Amino acid sequence: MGFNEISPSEFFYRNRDLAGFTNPVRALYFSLKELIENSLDSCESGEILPELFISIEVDDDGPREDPRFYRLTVQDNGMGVPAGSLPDAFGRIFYGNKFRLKQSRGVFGMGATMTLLYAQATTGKPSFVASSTTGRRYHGLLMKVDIERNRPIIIRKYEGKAYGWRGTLVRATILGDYQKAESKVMSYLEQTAMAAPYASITFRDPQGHQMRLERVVDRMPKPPRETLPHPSGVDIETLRKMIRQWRSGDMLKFMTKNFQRVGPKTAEAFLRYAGIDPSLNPKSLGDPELTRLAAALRSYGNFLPPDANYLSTLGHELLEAGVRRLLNPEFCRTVARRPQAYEGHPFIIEAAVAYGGPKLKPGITVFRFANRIPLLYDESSDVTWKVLNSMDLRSYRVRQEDPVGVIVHVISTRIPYKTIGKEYIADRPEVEKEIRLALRDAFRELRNYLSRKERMVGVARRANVYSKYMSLIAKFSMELAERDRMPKYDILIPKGMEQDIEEAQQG
Amino acid sequence: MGFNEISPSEFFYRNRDLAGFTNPVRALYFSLKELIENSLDSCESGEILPELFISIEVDDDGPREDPRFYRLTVQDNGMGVPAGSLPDAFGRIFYGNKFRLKQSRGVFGMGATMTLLYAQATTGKPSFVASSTTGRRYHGLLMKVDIERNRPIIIRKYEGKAYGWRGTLVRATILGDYQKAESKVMSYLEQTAMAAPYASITFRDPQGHQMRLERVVDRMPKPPRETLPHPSGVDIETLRKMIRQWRSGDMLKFMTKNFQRVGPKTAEAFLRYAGIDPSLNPKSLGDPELTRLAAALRSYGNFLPPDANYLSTLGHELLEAGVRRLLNPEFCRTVARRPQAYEGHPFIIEAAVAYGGPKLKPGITVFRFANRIPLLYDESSDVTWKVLNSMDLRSYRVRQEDPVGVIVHVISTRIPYKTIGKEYIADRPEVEKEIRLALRDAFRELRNYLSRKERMVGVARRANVYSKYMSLIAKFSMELAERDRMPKYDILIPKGMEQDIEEAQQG
Amino acid sequence: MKRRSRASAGNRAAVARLRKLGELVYEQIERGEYPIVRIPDRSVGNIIYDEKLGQYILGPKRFVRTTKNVKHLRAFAQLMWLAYFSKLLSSSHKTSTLRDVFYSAQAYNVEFEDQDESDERITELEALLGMAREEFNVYPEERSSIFGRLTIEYNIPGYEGRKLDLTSHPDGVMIGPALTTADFVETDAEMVIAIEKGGLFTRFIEEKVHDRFKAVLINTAGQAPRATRYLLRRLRNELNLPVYVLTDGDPWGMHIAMVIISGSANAAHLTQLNVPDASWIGVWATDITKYKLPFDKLTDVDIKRLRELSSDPRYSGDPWSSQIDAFLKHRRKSEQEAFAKYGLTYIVDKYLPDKLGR
Amino acid sequence: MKRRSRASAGNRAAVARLRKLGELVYEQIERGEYPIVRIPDRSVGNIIYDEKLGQYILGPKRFVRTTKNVKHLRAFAQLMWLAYFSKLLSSSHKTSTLRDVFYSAQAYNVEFEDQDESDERITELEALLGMAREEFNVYPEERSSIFGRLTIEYNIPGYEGRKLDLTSHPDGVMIGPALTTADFVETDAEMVIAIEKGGLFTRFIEEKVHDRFKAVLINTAGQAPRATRYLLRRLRNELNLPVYVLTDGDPWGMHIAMVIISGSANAAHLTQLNVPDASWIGVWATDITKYKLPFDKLTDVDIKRLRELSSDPRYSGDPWSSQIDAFLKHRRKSEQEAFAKYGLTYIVDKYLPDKLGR
Repeated sequence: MGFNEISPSEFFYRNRDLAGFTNPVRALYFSLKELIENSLDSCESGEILPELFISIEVDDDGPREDPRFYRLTVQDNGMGVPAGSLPDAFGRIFYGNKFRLKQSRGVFGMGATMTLLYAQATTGKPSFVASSTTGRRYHGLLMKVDIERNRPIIIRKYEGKAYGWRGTLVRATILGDYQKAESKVMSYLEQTAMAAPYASITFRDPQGHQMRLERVVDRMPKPPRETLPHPSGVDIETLRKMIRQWRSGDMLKFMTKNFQRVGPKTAEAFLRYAGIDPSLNPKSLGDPELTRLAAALRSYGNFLPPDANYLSTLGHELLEAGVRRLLNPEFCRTVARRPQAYEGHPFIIEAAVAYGGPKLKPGITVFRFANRIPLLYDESSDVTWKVLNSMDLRSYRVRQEDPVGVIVHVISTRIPYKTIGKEYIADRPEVEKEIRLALRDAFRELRNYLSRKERMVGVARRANVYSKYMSLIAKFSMELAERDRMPKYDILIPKGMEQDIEEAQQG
Repeated sequence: MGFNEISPSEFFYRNRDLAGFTNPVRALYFSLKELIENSLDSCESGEILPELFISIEVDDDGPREDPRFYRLTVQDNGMGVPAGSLPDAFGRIFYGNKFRLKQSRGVFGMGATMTLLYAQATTGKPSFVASSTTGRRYHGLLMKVDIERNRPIIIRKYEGKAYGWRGTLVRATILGDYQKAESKVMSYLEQTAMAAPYASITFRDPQGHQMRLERVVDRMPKPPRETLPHPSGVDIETLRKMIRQWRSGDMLKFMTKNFQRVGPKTAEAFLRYAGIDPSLNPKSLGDPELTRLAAALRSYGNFLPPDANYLSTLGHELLEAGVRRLLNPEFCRTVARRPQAYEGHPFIIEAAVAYGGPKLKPGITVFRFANRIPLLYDESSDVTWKVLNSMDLRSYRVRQEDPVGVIVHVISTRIPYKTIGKEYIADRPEVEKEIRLALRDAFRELRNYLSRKERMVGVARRANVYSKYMSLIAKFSMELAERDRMPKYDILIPKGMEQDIEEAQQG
Repeated sequence: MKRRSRASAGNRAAVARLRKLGELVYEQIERGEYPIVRIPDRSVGNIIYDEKLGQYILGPKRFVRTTKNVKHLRAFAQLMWLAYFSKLLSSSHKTSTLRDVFYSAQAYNVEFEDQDESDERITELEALLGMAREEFNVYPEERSSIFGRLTIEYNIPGYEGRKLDLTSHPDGVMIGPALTTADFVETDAEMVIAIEKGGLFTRFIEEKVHDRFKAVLINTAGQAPRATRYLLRRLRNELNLPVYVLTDGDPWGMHIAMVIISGSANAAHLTQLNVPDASWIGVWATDITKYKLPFDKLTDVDIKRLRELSSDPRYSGDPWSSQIDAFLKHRRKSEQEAFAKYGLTYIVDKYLPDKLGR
Repeated sequence: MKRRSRASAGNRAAVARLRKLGELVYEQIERGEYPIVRIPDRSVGNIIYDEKLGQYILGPKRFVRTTKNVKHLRAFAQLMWLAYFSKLLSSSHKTSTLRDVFYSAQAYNVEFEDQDESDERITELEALLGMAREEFNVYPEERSSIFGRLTIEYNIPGYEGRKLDLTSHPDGVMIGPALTTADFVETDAEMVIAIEKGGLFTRFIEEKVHDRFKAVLINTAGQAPRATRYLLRRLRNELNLPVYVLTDGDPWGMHIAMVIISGSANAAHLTQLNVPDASWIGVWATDITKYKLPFDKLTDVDIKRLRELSSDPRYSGDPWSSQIDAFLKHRRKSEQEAFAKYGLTYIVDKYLPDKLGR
């Protein structure tokens, strides 16, 4: 029995379940998802309004019915990938530009490569990737992955004029089951368009049917920027690395330069709390001091909240635009919470509650997003459902049969996914609390809306009620009093009605 | 924005949630679990009756209360790790002896390293590992992990006499919460003892209390052996690799040498089905032929079932011994299914149903095992609960308040875990079906037991019933008939009683 | 005209049959045999619809309760005690409610697990003796009443020979053990009208239906108790008065009427609790639309019940099957009180004459 | 002795008060004012326990129903129709059930959403007039009965002057509108015994309790209907007969007895439906242990009810509070029929004399 190292690509090839490639249905969904997410990241990094073309075609080399070979093509108009980086970007696991503290859709640096891996494992076919960074010339590769060594295998290179196209195109042929994956694919595209209302998406299905989701706004949110960690909860190894990379300066300077939202005053107060001399050289810290510093970072409660500028939120306008585009509701309320942090990672919760309209069915429908990615699987294990289950929606006048949409968007430099497939979010207390507060605000506004709606219906009814009953009251009083003629009641009606209308409008 | 590769150690350090190291509670549990699993694997590989020593001690350098620093020590009497392999075995992710097609507890080659990683990240302290393969001399290391480069950092080396000890010892100091993790730790140890009734485990908790789980059998199951894949469902990339590594021989020989349960006859019939000439050189296969071969492997239904000899099962005796040791039930029935395969991986389902006794509470208690590892988290997402929820236990005479234990053990060269933390098993159809059939057999026996139990209780009652009612019948008949004296009924009683007892015993 | 009540004869017959049961068991024990009794089987498979009688009766099957089987012992003892207790009641002219029976058993070291077990055993005794429990003086709590042109003469102890004109009390006269066992002495009534609800019964009295239609009025208070059905049968058979049944317009009303006419499945072992030629005169489904009555929608339970009724042979003739169809077609139900929409007296002034063919 | 019934006087008083209500509303409309009525407030905050009367009564609060508020309009119209309809009934000496009232409204283009709304409006009219609905001829369906040493004389149309001895029918005489409004003509009774269950009522008749104890027996059939409570009050006040109440031994039985004595919270607006000095003689909690009766365990609902009773001022004296304590201590309840454990006549031969102090 020998000991040996295996490559990340071989590890994930052997354990495809871990990345979501469990079966041909999920594999098709996740392949498409990973490629689309790369494309949108690329456009947003360059503040380019995204224009995506997606197609799924049957490959006749495979079986005659599902699961069968499908050729996936995803093309964007993003920043593109430099020629020198193209092989590794698609041919290596743990390769990419996603390993600094920065918000992005892609997180694990392996989605696209897993797609290529799955393709060659299930169909034997190489994949084609092409990119242009200038709009003048493109570079293309027909390639596979060397699974054992986590390296690209370049079968053929291509090069030519781009005719103004800048962006990336990926084409892979996988064993998939489109028939069973269709609903999830369509939901993913529609919800992506909701979270990115500034994107236009064209999709062609295996039958050749084409669907276009036109952008509804022409303004993009600011792209995320690389950020320093927030000091709360940073661990010892990160501190060691910071110290290892520290060139010169005392502890006071170290604190202000390595963490966001730490100025000299905060640094001074914190170091006093931690019992560390501000004038020390960080490199002179021994293990006991380092341990004490890390413990203090965990327990100190007076750091400023994270800086929102490093995170790219949708904001009220774009969130509402997306919700209205997807659901066309009669009511929509958006909420954006202020930044918080967990383990040094800043995060922001955006949420919306929608009511009514032609698309929502009776009951609660949940739409989950993380850094603009729709999350469609394992809904019941997710933090959002946990929060919703703990809320009493009747206290917001929501009845069981009311058509309500709940949209939750988690934005962070690191999303606490429970799986590599990015299927659901762990219920970290800090995130859970913020989601609860966001939803509470949104539902309060829904309650006000429902109350007002009820009142206005009431006004219309009052006019009818008045004339009918006043005449009955007059008639019966005449009978009871044994009089011969009806009393004059007409004069009474309008005043009462007027007063009710006033009341309803003030209510 | 540049492109660069990061190491697997940095990836998993940054994404600790994926490996189960979500918080100090889970981290303590998973650290212990990973180390114990390595130890048991090591003993079983050498067919050595395991003798484990486990301790958790408070490290006073950390906080005064949970979560605080705990020093974990796990020592075994296994095969040990050669001196040359010791640094990489604990200092590299994706390093180990677990990357061939072979059943083992450890699957992802990263558990122990993740523990060391987490230790240095949360306490800053290095870990100590020691091993002896001969019983004469041991080798030890004080070490850390170079996260950026996925390499061990050796701080100090140790060496000395082993005085007969052969095995491995690991000691790591982590930030953990023992108070909240205690129940899971205790359950893990008890259930490990159930799945390995041939192991003795000594555990000392942070208060110094010692618990010993003595082995109850002296016989071990055969260790798992390295195996060839089963042909059903093998993918194209695996085929390519096999062809790449193939030296000489035609397709017929290629099939019989690369797959289990494929002899010349099976090979011939399959190649005919696939439309491939048996005399071809495998290396001469083009892409179309390879694609056709892979498709045929997916669809051909006449392969023999996998060979059970390569998997290490507990068997009825050891499984029952373990269940009785853990639960001491009044009834226990074990079931062992024959081998099946999914995606080329052979698997076997062992199951047990226990009833009554002092340890089981009313209702269904589920015990899940995978290659002898207890699974304690995310129970409701697991395939076993899915199967149980679909069964009508009333048809087996099980009432809601009955104390029933359900034990399911999945054995395979690859367990389809959904998470790297190995918390639950995906509901692959092949596995689900086998679990259902196993549980059905076990519950049938429980039904027979409950019926018999009911009947025997009845016999005791009959004797009492007879004397009481016969005298009443005689008395009232006397009154009704207006007679003076009681009829002679004593003669009637014993015959009826005898007959009932006979009936009950036959039933 | 004057007739002797079958109830009195039934009382003496009950005592005789109970004594005979005791002798049967006593003799078996004396012979050294395990005592057995053969009880008519009341399960569904042995319930037969008798076209001639127009009701459900029991078929020829019997089940054997044997003291050889320990499972039968307790029930056998309970049955014997019940027979003994019933003989006691009948001999002393006392009555007992079903609840009294349940508790009385404790005085004799015989126990019933619950009221249902006690009632089941009473029903078995009825089947065994071929007599209604009221004939051996076990009565449920009553709630029906009667009013009208009839004079009765009591037979119970202390009241022998005393008479009562059933118009003496304008709130209605309770139907209980005394009235059930009374003789009919004098009447100029031409019909009997059985009414489901007490409110309408009171209305009919206030509107003098007993005079206007020469009727004896009976308030069944929902489903007619067995004593009431027994009384209805006596009025029909002993006085030759036609019986009309007036119920709410819904499946439950149909059932109430049918039980009066054909008896209930639960009492298939008894053949003296029905009036085969009684008429159900309303409220019919067709009346709801004809008279434009306020209505409620039929519930799923109602519809299910109607489908059950449509497969019951008792409901195969007219007006039953056509009314079932009308209920299912219009999906409406209506109460007797709904006629108050047209005034409190409409049901007496217009509806009743229409329904009685005048 | 002979006395004139308050019921007849009440009938004429009802017509007068209803006319007055009509005049109030008519005049307001004529003056160009939005009509209002002030109805006694029946909410919990306005219910007061009157020590002297020994019952709950309404306090001085009123609520104003005004036609100025559109939310009150429908209820105002319903109330006026009810007043009109009640005047019609009272004038013509006809009665109507609560259900009849609900349906009758449709003939006048007035609609009640359901029976509850109709009943609520009737209760409001009671509060407004200070009269029970039975006094303006709206009756629920009755189910109580009476038997004993008392001769009555009817007042209803067609029966004026006719008499009935209440021992004439040994199954019991229905308590309905005719009996409620009848005069008491002759009695040698020395007490009234109100019994919760019809089975025991029948037992008492069979055992001649009316003779042995010179008693008038009343079957309340569960909680006594208001007409029955009214009758009990008349028996006490007009004939000066002590009233004893015999119920099951459980919280519900205590409640039945207490309502007869102090009235119900639902009818706090009425002060003529109770007998303040009636005695609850059993079955007490202490009797269950004293007589070793078969019992059931108290349920959680029972225990909750007992805790509610213990904070009700009506239950603060003896035997109430000590029996509540005994129920809570022993956690047992028992029925009247449980005495059958000692034989069918034990309750009359032993228990009743004990409880009546003989």
